[in-house]
Amino acid sequence: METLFNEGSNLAGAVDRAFIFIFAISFIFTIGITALMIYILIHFSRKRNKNPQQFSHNTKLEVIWTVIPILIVLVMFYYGWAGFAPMRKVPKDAMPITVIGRMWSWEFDYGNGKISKELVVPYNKNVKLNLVSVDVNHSLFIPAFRVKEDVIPGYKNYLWFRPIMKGTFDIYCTEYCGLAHSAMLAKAVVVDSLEFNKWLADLKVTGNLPEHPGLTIIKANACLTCHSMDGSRIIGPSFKGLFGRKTVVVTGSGEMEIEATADYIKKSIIDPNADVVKGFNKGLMQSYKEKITDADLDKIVDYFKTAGEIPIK
Amino acid sequence: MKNNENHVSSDSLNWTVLVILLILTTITILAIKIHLGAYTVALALILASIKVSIVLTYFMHLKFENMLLRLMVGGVFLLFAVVIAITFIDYYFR
Amino acid sequence: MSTTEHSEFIDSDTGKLGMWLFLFTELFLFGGLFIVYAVMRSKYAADFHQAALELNVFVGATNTVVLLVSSMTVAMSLTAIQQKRAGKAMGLLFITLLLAGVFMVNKYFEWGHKFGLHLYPGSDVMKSLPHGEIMFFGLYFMMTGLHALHVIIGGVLLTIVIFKIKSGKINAEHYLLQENGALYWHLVDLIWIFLFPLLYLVT
Amino acid sequence: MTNSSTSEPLNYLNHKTGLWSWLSSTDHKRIGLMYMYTITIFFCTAAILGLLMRIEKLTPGQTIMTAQTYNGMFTIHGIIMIFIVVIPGLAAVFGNFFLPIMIGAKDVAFPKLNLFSWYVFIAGAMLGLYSQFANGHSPDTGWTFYVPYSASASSNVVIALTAAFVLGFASILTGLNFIVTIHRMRAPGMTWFRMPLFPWSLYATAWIQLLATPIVGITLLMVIAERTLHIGFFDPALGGDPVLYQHLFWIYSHPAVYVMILPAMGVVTEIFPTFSQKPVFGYVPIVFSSLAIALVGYFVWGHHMFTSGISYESRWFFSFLTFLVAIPSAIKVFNWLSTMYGGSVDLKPPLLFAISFIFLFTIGGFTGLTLGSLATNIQLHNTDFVVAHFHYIIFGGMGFAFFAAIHYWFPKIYGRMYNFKWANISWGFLFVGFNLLYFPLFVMGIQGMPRRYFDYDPKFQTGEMLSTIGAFILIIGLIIMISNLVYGSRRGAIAPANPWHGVTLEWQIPSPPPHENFDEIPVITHEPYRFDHPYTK
Ligand code: HEA
Ligand code: HEA
Ligand code: HEC
Ligand code: CUA
Ligand SMILES: [Cu+2]
Repeated sequence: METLFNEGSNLAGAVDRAFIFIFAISFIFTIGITALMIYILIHFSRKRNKNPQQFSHNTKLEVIWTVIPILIVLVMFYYGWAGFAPMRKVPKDAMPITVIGRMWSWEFDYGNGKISKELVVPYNKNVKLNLVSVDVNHSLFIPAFRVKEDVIPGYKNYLWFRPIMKGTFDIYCTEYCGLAHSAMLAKAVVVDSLEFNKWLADLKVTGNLPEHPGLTIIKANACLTCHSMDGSRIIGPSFKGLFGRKTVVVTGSGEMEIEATADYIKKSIIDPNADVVKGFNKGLMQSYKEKITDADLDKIVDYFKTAGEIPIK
Repeated sequence: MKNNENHVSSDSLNWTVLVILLILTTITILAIKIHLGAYTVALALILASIKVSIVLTYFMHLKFENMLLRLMVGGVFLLFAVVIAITFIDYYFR
Repeated sequence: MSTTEHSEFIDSDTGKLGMWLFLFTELFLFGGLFIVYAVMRSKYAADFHQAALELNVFVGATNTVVLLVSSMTVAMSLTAIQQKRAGKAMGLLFITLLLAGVFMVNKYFEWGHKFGLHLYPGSDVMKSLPHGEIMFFGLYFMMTGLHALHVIIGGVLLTIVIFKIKSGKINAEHYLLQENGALYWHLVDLIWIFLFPLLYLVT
Repeated sequence: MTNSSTSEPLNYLNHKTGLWSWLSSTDHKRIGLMYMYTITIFFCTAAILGLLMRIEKLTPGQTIMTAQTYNGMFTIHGIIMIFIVVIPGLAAVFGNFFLPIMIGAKDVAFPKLNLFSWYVFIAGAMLGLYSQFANGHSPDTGWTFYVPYSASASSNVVIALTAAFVLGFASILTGLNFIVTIHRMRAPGMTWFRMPLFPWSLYATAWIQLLATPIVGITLLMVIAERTLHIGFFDPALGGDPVLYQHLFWIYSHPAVYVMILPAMGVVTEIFPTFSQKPVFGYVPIVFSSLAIALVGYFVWGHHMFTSGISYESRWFFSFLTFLVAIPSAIKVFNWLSTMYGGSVDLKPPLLFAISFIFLFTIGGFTGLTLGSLATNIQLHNTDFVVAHFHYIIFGGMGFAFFAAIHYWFPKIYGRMYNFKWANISWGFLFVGFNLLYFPLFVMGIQGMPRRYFDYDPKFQTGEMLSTIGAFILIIGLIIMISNLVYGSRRGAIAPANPWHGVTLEWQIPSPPPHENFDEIPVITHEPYRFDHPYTK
């Protein structure tokens, strides 16, 4: 349940004070200026005022309207800074959670191989999020908490907060990251400490499960953002029943039907735009030539071969 | 419009400038050999700046140009220095 | 071009101001690379140190001297034209072009050597280096490459100047183009004065 | 006056005719018009893309296009609007046309270079268009080209980058030309402080163009090198630094926003005195505030990067300076109001657009302050609030100033007059449509709606819908306005040389201006905007 202007974290109050101050000043000035303009248009209109005055200076006035705005912006700066400073001072006892951003999904790593798709956090406890990206820039944004920080490959960015409201809140990705940027969503769930501990204990350890090495590679390369395992169509064709499947592809010379052999699958990964599956767009899938070694390619093919229909969670 | 009498630099002036530049170059190379640690870069840059200002004043005739142009050149270098400095407010404190 | 009768003749101060402004943009063009250099160097001081050892100080120093001398010959050639000695002016510019040639040949062998060692952007050898060294060589190629491009443009400009002196279009009264060509050439020198210590001497 | 054998006196429009006489003309007035026509075409193209985006956003999920198309669309919309429409915009059109006239010169300092810049501009613009349709799909990086995405995205990013590079070059050349022109070509007696304020604003602008554009040039080259040569300055896998790219990009692109707004401020500064018949209030402060904006604007780029993980110290430093650039803008606003105060104010269409400029610019400016404040920026960065901020300030500011400028100088340019009633009507649609289009975006931004989102949460639907309706109202206004102007330029009543009783030099010569502007170079005896003293001898 989410209303529009939740103050969901300890940081929100100060941010909102900055908002209120700046907006109040803005309203006063905008309305004042507009009113003055309308007054001038009416009172000094050519009909009423045939003889324009010819003054062009007024030092006193000019000093006033320089100094007052300076004072005002200084106060604005102060409010902004005061609301922001605590965001960079992480309390020592904050619970660390690693956030992994990739095209186009979030993962929240609680350590010991416990990875969740939702950010579940205990009520009124300090939480620190360490932000890691595996591909391009992303940005983690939880409006209700008034926190946002970019997730940049090669950088160790972080943010922290203490949730002060229970419920479920939106998480957005706010740095453009390609095709499904607007679908890179998740939820932040704030629950009681007790409930949280139970949830964490129940969380399946995905990192340690014996998993087909090919599947690990597929997951690591975020193939599943475009290819589903359950037959549904996302951006690319589903992996379900891929091996040996007959598909129509569009090549340079025209359309033809081929069978998904080991070689075809490898080629599809190394040079995806050579044979494009009919009905899908060329150029979306990028070549993985540099990213996946030959040995790994074999593992992927092997996975498709042996485990055509192994469901993943 | 200002009447432009262009300055003519003599060959001997040009030679003198070249010799000074070559000496400075030698100093730079030698200075690197004595290990000054972090200061090496600073020293190299200072020497390079001196050389550059000599090229600017004599070879490029700034000395004989009007004040405005000299101010512009100075301003441009200053602006660049400030931009680098501001960038380093980020990198230095990270 | 009948529309420009009134402004066919650009007076010297106007033309020179234009050239200086253009040089400012060139400075900032390289300036962008210098910013990257500064940041990367502060991040990877040790790697830069290591990588710079790969560069041959002797070649770099030679090129520095070559450019400094060429800068002087250009300046002297301007003096010559002002003193109505067109022949001397052309001779000096010719020497300048020769020096530019020497510079480029040096550069060619230097780059060739790097390529021989498979030290070029994107190569496997390059990728196996530590990050800082990759950056150093990336900057090295980008900066010296862009600089070499400027040497070539400057050379072309000076060649044009030689021809114009020959045909009498540039003379003791009208030598704006030569002045501007010289300014450009000095800029090429000026940039190299910074590049040399930053790339060759940071060891 | 010119010879009397022809029915119409000779002027820059009719002294030579035919397409080639335009394409090869080094006359600053013709070049200005050529910029105007090309820019208008590009503006309409990009505006239609904007409209399509709005239609897409009418409902959540897919409405009329795929995510891929949408992403390409806001990218090219942004690239065209920023690099082709607003950065050259006022300077290249009205700067070219009126700068030489206003300082009493026959042309710019380097007329051939001026024509050359136009061709460079066209080349860049064509490349930009080509990137849309070339093999593969259109670039989808946003106009900011952030790495690493732009370094790997499998689209025609390299072409788009080259286009931006080439356009930057055109912009540099124009700036260079203007600086030299102002330094060297002012009429006798026109000291710096007797120069009108539009040239002053162009002077400040030109310095930014000159000194900031090369940085983005080299940055784009680095990205190109990264893509084609795998150099890796910005690629974290090779030790590069993606945030460094953002620094370099904004070192240019923040000053670039002042390239857009300073000439706009210059335009309205011309309009207020004329329509109040009263000297401009605080000439000297206005001059120095332009210069101050240009200078300080150079040091605030980091406010686009508050969430990118830059150091704490630089965050507050940039925020602080950001607030300081607001002061010169504030001074200008108050000066404009005082210029009108006590005058004899005539609400003709140019003034109508100029006062809407103040209104919209104030809203845009204050929301800029909201973004510049650290705490609130965290909430607002990369949300629709930012989109609304810059549309208010660019379209509402620079765009409305452009409309004001064209209505103000129209009789001078064409020697004819448009219809006032239709101009006012088009203003009505534009103003209402504009606010309806962009105001909801502020609200949604505060609520957390991110920008560059193809899809959105249904809770935002009302706002998105209102906004789309606004776009339709706006388009009606634009069509009326353009039709009125086109009609006026061909059939409108013949306009006198000085319909608004202006005092600056462009009003002292016939409409349309003769080929070489002045029969005799005027001699300036006084500061401008004095309605009780003659400006020239
Ligand atoms: C013409 C273009 C233009 C102009 C002039 C401005 C002007 C300003 N801009 Fe804007 N801005 C953009 C175009 C522009 N901007 C664009 C395109 C973006 C988005 C880029 C992208 O990411 O795609 C952007 C983004 C942007 C951001 C980053 C947002 C984010 O992504 O997180 C910020 C943050 O500080 C900001 C601030 C400001 C400020 C403080 C001003 C100030 O100069 C405004 C000053 C004006 C006033 C203050 C109003 C007038 C004054 C008065 C009426 C007097 C009273 C005043 C006081 C009492 C103070 N802008
Ligand atoms: C000058 C700058 C400028 C202007 C004028 C506009 C004008 C418009 N923009 Fe602009 N916009 C940008 C600059 C500009 N934009 C930039 C820089 C971005 C950021 C891109 C990025 O994220 O990288 C952006 C992003 C942007 C977005 C955000 C995309 C997103 O983040 O998801 C949206 C969405 O609504 C939008 C919409 C519009 C609309 C509806 C108009 C309208 O105002 C247009 C009004 C005009 C019309 C509606 C049509 C006019 C047509 C005619 C007069 C011709 C008539 C022709 C026929 C009848 C055939 N723009
Ligand atoms: C950006 C989205 C995207 C990502 C990420 C992606 N793909 Fe694809 N993939 C596609 C699209 C679209 C197609 C269909 C067009 C084509 O054949 O090029 C496709 C086609 C394929 C095919 C051919 C399928 C068939 O039915 O014939 C294989 C195999 C494949 N991808 C494997 C992978 C692997 C393995 C990865 C990860 C290493 C991956 N893809 C990552 C979008 C993606
Ligand atoms: Cu991830 Cu946008
Ligand atoms: Cu900015």
